Amino acid sequence: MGALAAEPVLTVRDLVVHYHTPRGPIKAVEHVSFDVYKGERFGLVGESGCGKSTTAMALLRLIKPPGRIETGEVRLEGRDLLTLKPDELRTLRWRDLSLIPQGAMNSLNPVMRIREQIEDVIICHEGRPSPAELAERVHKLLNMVGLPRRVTTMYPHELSGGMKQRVCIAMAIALNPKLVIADELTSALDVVVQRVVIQTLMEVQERLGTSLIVIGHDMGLQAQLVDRLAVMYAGRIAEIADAITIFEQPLHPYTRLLIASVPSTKEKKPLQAIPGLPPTLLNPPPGCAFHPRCPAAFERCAVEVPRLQEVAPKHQVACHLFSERIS
Amino acid sequence: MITHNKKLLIGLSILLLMVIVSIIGVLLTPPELRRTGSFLPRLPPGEEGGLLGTDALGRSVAIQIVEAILKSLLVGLIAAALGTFLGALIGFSAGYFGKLIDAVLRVFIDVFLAVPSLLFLILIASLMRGVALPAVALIIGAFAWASPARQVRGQVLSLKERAFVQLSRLSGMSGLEIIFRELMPNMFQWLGANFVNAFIAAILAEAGLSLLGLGPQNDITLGMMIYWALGYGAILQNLWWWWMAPVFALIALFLSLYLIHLGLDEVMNPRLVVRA
Amino acid sequence: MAAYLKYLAERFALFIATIVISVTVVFIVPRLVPGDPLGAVFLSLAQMGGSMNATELVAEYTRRFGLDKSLWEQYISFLAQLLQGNLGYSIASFPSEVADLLRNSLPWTIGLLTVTTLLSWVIGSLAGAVVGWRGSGSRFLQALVPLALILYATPYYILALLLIFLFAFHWPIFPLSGNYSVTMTPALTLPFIADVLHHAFLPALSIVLVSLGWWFLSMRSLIGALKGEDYILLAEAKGLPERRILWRYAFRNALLPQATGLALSLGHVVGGALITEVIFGYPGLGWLIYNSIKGLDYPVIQGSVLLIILSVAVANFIIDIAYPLIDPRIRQAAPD
Amino acid sequence: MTTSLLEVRGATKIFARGLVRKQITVALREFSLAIPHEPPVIATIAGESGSGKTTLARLVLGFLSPTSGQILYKGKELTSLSRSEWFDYRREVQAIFQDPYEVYNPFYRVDHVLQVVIEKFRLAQGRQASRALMEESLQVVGLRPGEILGKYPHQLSGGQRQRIMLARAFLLKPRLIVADEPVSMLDASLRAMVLDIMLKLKRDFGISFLYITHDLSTAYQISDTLCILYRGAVAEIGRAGAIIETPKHPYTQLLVESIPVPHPRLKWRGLIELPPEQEIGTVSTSGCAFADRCPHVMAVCRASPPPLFAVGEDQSAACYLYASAATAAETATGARGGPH
Repeated sequence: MGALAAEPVLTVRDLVVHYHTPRGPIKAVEHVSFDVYKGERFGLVGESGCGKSTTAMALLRLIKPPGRIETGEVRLEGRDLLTLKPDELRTLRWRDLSLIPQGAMNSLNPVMRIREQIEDVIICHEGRPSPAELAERVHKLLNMVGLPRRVTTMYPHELSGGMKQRVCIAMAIALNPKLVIADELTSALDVVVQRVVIQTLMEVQERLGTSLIVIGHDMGLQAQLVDRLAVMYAGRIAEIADAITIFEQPLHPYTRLLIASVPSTKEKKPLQAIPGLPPTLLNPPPGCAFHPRCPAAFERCAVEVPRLQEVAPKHQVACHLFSERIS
Repeated sequence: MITHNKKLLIGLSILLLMVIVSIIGVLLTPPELRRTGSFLPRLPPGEEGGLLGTDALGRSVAIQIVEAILKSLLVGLIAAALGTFLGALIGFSAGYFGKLIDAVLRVFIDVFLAVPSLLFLILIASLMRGVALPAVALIIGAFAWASPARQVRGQVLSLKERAFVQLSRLSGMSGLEIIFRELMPNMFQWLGANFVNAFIAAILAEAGLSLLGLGPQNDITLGMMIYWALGYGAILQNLWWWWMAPVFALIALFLSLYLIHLGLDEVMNPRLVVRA
Repeated sequence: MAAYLKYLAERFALFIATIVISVTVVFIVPRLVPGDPLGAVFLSLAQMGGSMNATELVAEYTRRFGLDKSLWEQYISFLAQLLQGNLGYSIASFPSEVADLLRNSLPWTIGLLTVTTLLSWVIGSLAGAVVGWRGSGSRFLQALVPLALILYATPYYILALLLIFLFAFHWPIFPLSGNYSVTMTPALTLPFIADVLHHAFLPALSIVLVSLGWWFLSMRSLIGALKGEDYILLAEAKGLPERRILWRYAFRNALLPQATGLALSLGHVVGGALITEVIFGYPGLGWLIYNSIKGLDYPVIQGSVLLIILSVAVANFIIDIAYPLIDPRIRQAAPD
Repeated sequence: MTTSLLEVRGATKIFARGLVRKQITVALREFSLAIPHEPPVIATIAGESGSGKTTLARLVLGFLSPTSGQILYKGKELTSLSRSEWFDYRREVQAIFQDPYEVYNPFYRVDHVLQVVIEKFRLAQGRQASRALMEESLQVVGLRPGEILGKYPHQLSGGQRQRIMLARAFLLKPRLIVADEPVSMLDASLRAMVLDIMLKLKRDFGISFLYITHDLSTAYQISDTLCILYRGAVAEIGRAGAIIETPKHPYTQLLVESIPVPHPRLKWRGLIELPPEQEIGTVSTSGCAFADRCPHVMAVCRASPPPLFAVGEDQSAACYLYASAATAAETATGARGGPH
């Protein structure tokens, strides 16, 4: 089981990110709060456009205009990232908080050798070590993710998708950060390669004891990979609990339907879709954004936004079905 | 859409203003005033010289310039229309039919792209002494197809691979029907932008030829105005109004066309538009 | 490697095709023009009474280029002469050979254009990169954009006219025309070099300013587009200093297309600014063509055009073969 | 013996690129499959990228023709169909594609794709009749016509767009729909809806499907027969349930094991390794395409490509491991797919 230490590495409180378009603000992330503990693998799952990737980028303060972090607090071991000065932020990035980007295909500089791109982070954060030492470190990192030495002198286009993804993993752990964010790690990979990449990541993470945030849309992958899981819907967190609880006793109707909609290879059962359409974040429905599609919705759901509340130990849900039970 | 883009709006306004003023100017000019010696020569702008002064041959610069603007635009229009049409035809054939036709046409496109067309123009124009304005326009147009052809070819190649073309085949559409009903509508606005490009290039080519002495000898275009002015030593004689009028008219013309070009680019390029 | 060889073969074929097609066009054009253009040229020459040896010239031409033979034979002999570097005789200044006239003008054109192209490329690219990177952040940098746009939209010979008027006529700081003062004797002496530079300054400036606008705008939009690339975002996430991201990540990627542009325009130096030379009376190829047009010297025009086409074709070919070697992305898989 | 509705018989597709030196890719090797007239089936072709599954779809749709082998429609070869027979083929064999946005011409409203079909196949006379037909078919796929007609493709969601594609195919009441990765670009919550419609069209309207996918779990849920492709060659073929529940070919086993099970208590067991060449270049082999990665590789595997061996009722695997257990089943009934 996951969280060994009760000490959070990262606390996110009330994070709000909007994209300001000519047609009005797109409310990509609305009052998102969660913690990530030391050594833990934390999943952030949801369907396209639910705000999970925006959340990841906001943690790194990499939201570009017209997007803007409106309010919130992102504390990495106590330091609020959102109020850091640019220089402090720059030194903290990657040393404490690194990223395995979405679409590793385009995340490596096409005109730099793999070696140079990994060296860059070491040189910029720790100063230039001797060439031999540098080469040794790069080699060690690649070795850790199961890549042969000759990859160092290659260019990104010479590598397959799975290899590029592993280069990104090697780069992310180069400075032994406290937290690594993996954004849609394997969305373009074949299923076998996907498994290999994920195994590599888990192995490295366990070895280094880094905390890990895994952003994704695939419930199957999340089940394989994470200790604890937050389900996002329309820019808000619907439910947070440890993975086994989420899969065995989901509370939020959306979580339940989402799990049910994943086809299984273990038993044949009628397919279940979630009726209706995902909401637009430009103009989300009032109240709980899920209420138009929710089989259990009642009047209150259409008026009042449910707050994320702890309904059982370490199990938080944002649903009026359960907020009533408490109050 | 058009009115939302500042560049497009400003560009179109300048161009329209120039065209309207020129048309009114030409319509208001009595024919006898166009002749050489209608005015005293070398008068600076002012009361006697009229709005823009007179040249060394006793013609009004203002009367010449309105006519020259229209003639230059006319050359550009004919040449750009011809060039874009030929280019679209060649590019479309290359892209749509592919295989051998494409291979052959591609060589021609590449060759004519590589060689500055001004050279061929010089060659032809210098053999046909004293070409008339429509001839200049046609010659320019005949050598202005390579760039639109390459772009149309690329566009067709990428459109052809789009799934909606496959779907049309499944829906029982024939090749020609796919060209006209599925591909063409997507090319129109895009050809429009290309036309503006060719327009700019054609006016530029005409002015260049004129300055080399190969312009339409019996017509007055902006390029020919500068040619005559330089030939009569307008700079050395300090007849600045004579050569500056066409120079600034050209600058204004090019600027407006570039703005239109850039504006169209922005309007059509979805990457520049914020996605919602 | 096999892919590269195949690519080379394709490019070489295209290179040959370019030359063959252009030479053919150059050959055909005078013969397509209604009437007898060469005869007309000789005729007008006789009318001008300029040439002393009109009959001798006609005889020489007819012999060398087989003007009395069939079109096909004419074409063959035309090619044969061309292969020997023989471009015929100048009509206006017979018996000077066209090749010699070209040889005298070429250095001036190449010198002027090479220097100005390189200079404007370096300045334009650097400025464009900086403005493209932090464009919206600074009002001063933003103001450079419309300026560059105006420069770019101005035809280079128009700018030349304005410069002549301002700095050679109104404030006569620079000479009005020519490549060096008539009083000078060409030699590698300091005063002579200074004089040459003095004469070249205005033509050079007019070319630099106009092409500066283009390089600036092109680099700015390249950098602007690259800013959205995933690897730039990742570089930022890596906590690299901004300057490093700009120059090592963005600029290096933008450099390739920009350098291709440079190579292309270096290929065009020979025919790049014909009209500027006319306006400044600068004795390069442009001036030669201009005078040949005035003097009805068709062989010289034809020779100049061929020379320019050839140099452009060679330059394009060199770029084509070098490009895959420079860009690691297509070093292995040659482009289509 | 009656002919099948559609039969692929020993189809091979080779792509050759390059003028100076030919680079040859065998996209599909000796592939056979039959879709019966009755009853309707969902026949699934599953494989990773580069397995040749999309090539197969394009062959069946007539966008490509096979290098060798035949594709037969009601016993006649596609290449020899007359104009009117080809017209019938188009009416009876339709398709839906992976990207539910790209299939729409951005210039037109979504009505266009329905309109063209009605017009070309003369399904209705007059505006009202064709409108009624459009509405009917949209309702079959669970869409409200009022919310759909008159919209531009970008105004609709991916799920809606894909369902319009199904409605379009349904207009023709085809016998077979080739569905090339129809749900891979849809969110999980909408995926089931599209698959459900496929099941409904099969059940209620007797439409068969050739379902092309990389996703074994959806294949398991909806298909009758399943064919696993690896680098252009069949690895295993037979009843879908049997193959997923008891995979026999080492590649199928690896594939099935690698599917992430959506339950944290059912984690992947054991580590798998990919040979490095696997990720860098392509390995060519004259034998079994999987030989380089196979944990059970034998000398015979590298010598010649394995034929299909029957490994169970309605299940065959192209693997020499099963050579002793059964005689080569090159004409095995199970090998051709369809139940009888």
